[in-house]
Amino acid sequence: MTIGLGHYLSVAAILFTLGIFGIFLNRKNVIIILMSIELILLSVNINLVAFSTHLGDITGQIFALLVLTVAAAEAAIGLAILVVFFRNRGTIAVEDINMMKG
Amino acid sequence: MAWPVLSVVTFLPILGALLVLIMARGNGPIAKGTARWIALWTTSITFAVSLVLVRRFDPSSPEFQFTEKHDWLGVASYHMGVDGISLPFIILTTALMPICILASWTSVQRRVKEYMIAFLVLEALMIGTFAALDLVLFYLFFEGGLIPMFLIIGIWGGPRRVYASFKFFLYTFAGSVLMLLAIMAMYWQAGTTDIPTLLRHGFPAGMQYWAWLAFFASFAVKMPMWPVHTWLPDAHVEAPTAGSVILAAILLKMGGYGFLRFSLPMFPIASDYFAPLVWTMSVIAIVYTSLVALMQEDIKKLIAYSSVAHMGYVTMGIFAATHQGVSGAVFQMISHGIVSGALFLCVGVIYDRMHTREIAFYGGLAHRMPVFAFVFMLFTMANVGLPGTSGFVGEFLTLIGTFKVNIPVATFATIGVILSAAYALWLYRKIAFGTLKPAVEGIRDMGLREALIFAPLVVLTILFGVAPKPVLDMSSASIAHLLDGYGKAVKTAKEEGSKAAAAADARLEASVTPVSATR
Amino acid sequence: MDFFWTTLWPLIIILAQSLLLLVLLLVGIAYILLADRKIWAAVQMRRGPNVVGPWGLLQSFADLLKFIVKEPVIPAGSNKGVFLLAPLVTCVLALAGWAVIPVNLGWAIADINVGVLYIFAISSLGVYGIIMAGWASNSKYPFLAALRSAAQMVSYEVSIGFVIITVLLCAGSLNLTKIVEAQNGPYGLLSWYWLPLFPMFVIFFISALAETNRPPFDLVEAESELVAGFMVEYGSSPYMMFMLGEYVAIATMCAMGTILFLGGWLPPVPYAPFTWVPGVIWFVLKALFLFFGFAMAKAIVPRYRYDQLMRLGWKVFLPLSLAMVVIVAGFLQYGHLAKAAIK
Amino acid sequence: MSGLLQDYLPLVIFIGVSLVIGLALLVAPFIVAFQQPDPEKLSAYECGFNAFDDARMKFDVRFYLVAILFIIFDLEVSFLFPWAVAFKEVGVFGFWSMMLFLGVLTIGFIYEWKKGALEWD
Amino acid sequence: MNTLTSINALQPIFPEIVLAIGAMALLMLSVFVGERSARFVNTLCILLLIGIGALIVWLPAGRVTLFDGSFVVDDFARFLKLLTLAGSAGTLILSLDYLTKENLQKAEYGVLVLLATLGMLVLISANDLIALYLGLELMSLPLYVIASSNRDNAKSTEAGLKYFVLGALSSGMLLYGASLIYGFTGTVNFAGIAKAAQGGAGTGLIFGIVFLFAGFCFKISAVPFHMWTPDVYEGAPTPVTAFFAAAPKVAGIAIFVRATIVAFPGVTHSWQQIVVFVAIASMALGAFAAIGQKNIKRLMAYSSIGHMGFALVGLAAGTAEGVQGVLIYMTIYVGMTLGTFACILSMRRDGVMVENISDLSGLSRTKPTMAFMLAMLLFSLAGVPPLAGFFGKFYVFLAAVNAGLFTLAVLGVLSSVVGAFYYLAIVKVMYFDQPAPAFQRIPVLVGLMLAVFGTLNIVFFLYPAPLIGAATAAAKSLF
Repeated sequence: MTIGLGHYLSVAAILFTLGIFGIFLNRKNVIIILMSIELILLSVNINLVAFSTHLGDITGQIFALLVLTVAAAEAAIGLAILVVFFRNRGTIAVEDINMMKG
Repeated sequence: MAWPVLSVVTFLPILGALLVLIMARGNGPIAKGTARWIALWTTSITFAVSLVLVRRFDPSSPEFQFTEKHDWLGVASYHMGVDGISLPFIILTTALMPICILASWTSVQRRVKEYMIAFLVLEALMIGTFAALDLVLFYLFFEGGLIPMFLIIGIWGGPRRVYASFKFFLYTFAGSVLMLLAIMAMYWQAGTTDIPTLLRHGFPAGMQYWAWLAFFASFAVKMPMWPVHTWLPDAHVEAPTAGSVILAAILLKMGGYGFLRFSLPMFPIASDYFAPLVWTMSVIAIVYTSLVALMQEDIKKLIAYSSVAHMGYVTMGIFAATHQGVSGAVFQMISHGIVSGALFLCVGVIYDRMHTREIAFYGGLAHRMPVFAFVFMLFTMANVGLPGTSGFVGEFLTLIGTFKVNIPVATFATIGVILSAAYALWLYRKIAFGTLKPAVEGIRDMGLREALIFAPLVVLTILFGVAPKPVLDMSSASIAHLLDGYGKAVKTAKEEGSKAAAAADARLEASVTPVSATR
Repeated sequence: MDFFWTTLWPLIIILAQSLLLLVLLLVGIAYILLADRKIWAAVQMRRGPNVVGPWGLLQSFADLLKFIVKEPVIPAGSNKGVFLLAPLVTCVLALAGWAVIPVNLGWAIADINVGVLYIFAISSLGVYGIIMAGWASNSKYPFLAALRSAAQMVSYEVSIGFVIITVLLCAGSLNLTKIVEAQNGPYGLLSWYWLPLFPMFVIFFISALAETNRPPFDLVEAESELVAGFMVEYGSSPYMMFMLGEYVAIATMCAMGTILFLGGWLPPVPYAPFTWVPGVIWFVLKALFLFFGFAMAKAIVPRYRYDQLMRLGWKVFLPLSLAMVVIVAGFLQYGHLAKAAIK
Repeated sequence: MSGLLQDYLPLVIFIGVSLVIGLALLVAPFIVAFQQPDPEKLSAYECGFNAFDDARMKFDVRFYLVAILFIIFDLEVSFLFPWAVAFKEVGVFGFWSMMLFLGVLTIGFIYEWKKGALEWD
Repeated sequence: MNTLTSINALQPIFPEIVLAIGAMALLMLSVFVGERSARFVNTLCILLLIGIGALIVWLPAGRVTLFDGSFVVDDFARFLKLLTLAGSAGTLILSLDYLTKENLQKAEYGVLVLLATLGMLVLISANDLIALYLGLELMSLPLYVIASSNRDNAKSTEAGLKYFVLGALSSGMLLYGASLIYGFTGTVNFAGIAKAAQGGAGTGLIFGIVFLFAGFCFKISAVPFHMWTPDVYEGAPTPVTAFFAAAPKVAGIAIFVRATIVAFPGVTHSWQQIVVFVAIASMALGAFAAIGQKNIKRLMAYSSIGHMGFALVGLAAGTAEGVQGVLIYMTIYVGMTLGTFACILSMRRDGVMVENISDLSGLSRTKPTMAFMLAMLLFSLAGVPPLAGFFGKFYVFLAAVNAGLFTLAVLGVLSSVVGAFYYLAIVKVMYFDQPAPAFQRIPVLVGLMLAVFGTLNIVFFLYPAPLIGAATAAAKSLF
């Protein structure tokens, strides 16, 4: 069995789905949400790199590098906001994000 | 024509509104007085200018006159003009406005400045509606009128004013947005929203059906026709007197005007096709709302229902599509404008004194208020359609016009005349005759200002009743032109239909899915 | 049979190589541990370990035995899996770095072309072991110490990153072998990168001290103050594995320093008889020289305060190394202009 | 064996071997050592006191700050890697692009410095 | 790669460059001068934005692409950039007094707005997926921060957190879509994608489009990715809410339009269904969910959801008229929003901001001018002629009708009727109800903004030609 594009895409799709579910089914901790987001971005990177190799086109890898960076910046900002939130509320449990209904 | 007289008439009230805004500062009695006087002068001058229109109007020509055209939206242009159908309405508007202002002279004491501004803006929008020769422009004026009227009912209205104003606004708005879509579809079909061009365009039959329905949705609500009339009694009851007058006398006429201006000439095939529907609804309106009117305990509500009934004659006449029917409808609208307006003013007179509109509260007013009793009687008679009053001419003509095309409908409508006599006379008897109720012992008769308000209305009612010819002549040529085109279009369609009956079926099918048909 | 020769045999070779390297490395570690203690003792005019074996040469092995037969304690409140995983992670990751280090031309288990990146990544991962240990212990002091340790490590990692960048700018490759070969010049040790990049060499050395929690930056486990830092709760061989990981990391850093700045296995003078000596000897000597520096620093430099440490990392090394990156790159880009101008 | 495998298989094997060694070391005392746990022995180290509260407590927000700063700078380094390797190929354009990038980063760095994010009083 | 031999080749992106440098310079200025410079810096930010606008106008017209076609400057971009800048500058002007009074005046606020605006400009000009993502994130990251800029307020930080989590999720989805599109077309360039997708779309590409759209929908808060909007609007400081409601929506719509029109003309049929669904759902939800809201910021959130639905009606048409309609709609929407938020920012009583609709009670008595302007703005939001909002709706529905999207058009206008209900409810509170205690004096700048946008809203119908002309030209440049 050779491992082809389809396999990579499947892995990426599974990771992506896991990330999405992680965000919506997780009722415990916001950190887990942040991790799920990272998971989604990683799945994208797998996609991009797999496509890039498959197509023989470097653009995908450049894109992936960019995604990495932005993901880090995003994580940094997410953490910062989380810290500020924690300072105000003393909790980072998901069910405590409830000051405004909706 | 040296100056754009139509635009002047339209926008003069806006100028007045701005003047009120600037001049009347504060809430003191001086500010109130200023606002009232500016409003009165503005409306009077507007009326005077509008008379220029009458003087210069050439009634023998069916063409649009006093036209002005400027670039505006790209899609639409600023195109104004009047013909024999719209001119009477404009005059009616300008004529009634000073009366309305006078009628609110003392009864409105709260927020006079805003009140006057709202009325002046409303006047401009109403005139614009009748004068617009571009669909988008028409829509603009047509819908814009909602805002001031909403505020008039909501701010200066009765206890249930919020409900009434919302109902008024949303009903009308809902109806007309559909019309907007039809306007857009027409634009894409014809490439313009210019009314004179569209009148000659000849839309494909498939499109006509649903465009007609869309327009109908708007105008039927505005008219109002049964079964979408329910906003009207509420709005009337809650609106201040002048608001009721404007509502009954002018806003309702926009619906009829719309039928005449758009539905009939632009969608003749659909109009012909749907005429039975309209007749049915008209007859139901006439009979049913007359019966409902009989049950009312509130004077204004009774008059409101009677308005619905009278509008039934108008729609019936219009869709009879005979010369008598249509001229009757126009005349009926003008007459109803005067008469129902006057009736609401009458209600206002006693309401100002006793602050109630309950029929049972009054009785034997003739003893204390002879002048009022006379005026009220006159207008009640006119409302019933007594020969010699303006009401008679309109009803009679529409009935004649309808008899020509559909006897059962006309017959049923005639029953309505009897019913209307029943409730109107019943109302009059309850209020003016009988023993003087103790509660109304101290009621005063009409003062000079009130008399001044009524005088022109009385004169006009009788004048039009005796000599309706000026009004009829004014619109005759235009109506003839309209019906000419209408007849031709229907005839062509019928011929085509008889040629290939199957094809006609297919077209009906197409009316369900008009997409392909319009392309 | 064909399968054996084409597929299995290379695997066996690699396995043997790996085992060899690891065993040598561990034995080496045992002795540099001893050397560390000896040097420290010598500076303090002591003798150091001298009981087990001649001159104490078997001391480290005795220690190993001692740790293994000690009772392993897992605190009641701890997170057991993570608690045990932490030393394993630390140790294995430290060892894993050696897979790409070329001790001589072609003498690397895996001569991959992103060697620098690999080392950089592996050493970054070392933080995980510490955080896991501190967190899993469920005890205050280890937790705080782990945070401080992690903060310290990542702070200096940034400057190490910049230092490596400057070397890469000069060498133009991520392959460690190629980096060494790029230093192969006619002037021997003068063409190694320590000379042109001397400030970076210094920064690298000091950062390496901080990165490996060595004195004078050992305040995480400052014995007199914090007991044993994040490993307070550890005993027996898990504790030993932290120690082992630490020393392996030190060895890795020494090897990296050797490769990046001291020309790897190249002889200091590119002429006979120096060229007769096998490269691996040069490599080990250079690495030991660097380790001597480590040991001396431990012996003679007083411990830093935490705020001083962070200040040094963020406010001195980071701007300095950043500026150096710009300067080096600028020189490489426009250096010929300067040369032309001088001529 | 393909090129990629040739390069990275040794790596995997090496890590595997070190993992085995590590595991052996880790497991050894559990097999050979004498074990007799008691509650005092198993309690957390707290200078002889009983534990006051949960050990995973709030801690200084500056650790977060360091983490965030690290992420940013480490990523910058990861951008510098390919640039440095391909330095000779990317030419003047590449040089100035990266200088621009570093300039933006420096601005951020100055901001942090001035805002006191780097202070550990 | 080395096509950029001289600095002049970068001329088309001078606005972005100047904005970036300016933002950084202002940041440096603020840290070196200290906290007291905050208001001054924020004022400079406004001037910078205005300057950038002037620069955009001043630069030569025409279509230019840069960086191997990943960045494009055309009439469409220019139009929307100016609009975005207006939105950003407008909200900054609105913010100044609020920030001082609430003790939130920080230079970072202005700089973050500038950076977000920079992201929007990039986003508007993006012509490939990478530039798209770059711009989107550059826009979003500062937005997350300013949503929680009131650090000591639990609501504000919660808003920031919510916005961040869902925003990051949505960019993840967008990115996933982008990766699929890249994979199945082999290029990230919009024109290239269009070429590759000429013959219709396979499943992979369709999936890509769906995910891409999900990201877009989030950014413009269209159903079904609207959940964050009410909470974030309510929680964020009011000027920030105003900013959210104005500028990012423009940029989001811009890229939505550009991406769909430029990259997927060959598969119109596929995306049209999605856009139609999103538009209908947004309009309906915006109309129905807003009924019963007590907080005016929440109400504005639902209102904005609805408005995005209306704007998408134009996109659904997929024609030049449709795009023109979208542009006109967005312009008018920004004007109305700024005006409305100027009113909301004037709702200060006894030194405290109030934001309940009932607090507006009887406003027509206590502050008649403000009440009048707000009423007109609300009528305009409802789409009642002759106010500006009507024209926005007019043009999008015009396009939809021409494209044969009758169901969409009918549902759209009907939901605008439902929507009118809650706008009327506010007018009712202001005009029909008994007066509540008066608000404090309106700050000068806020009053000025209210006057400007309120008046523009009312008199727009007098001379709409310039806007319509510009929108027509801008829309043409996409086709």
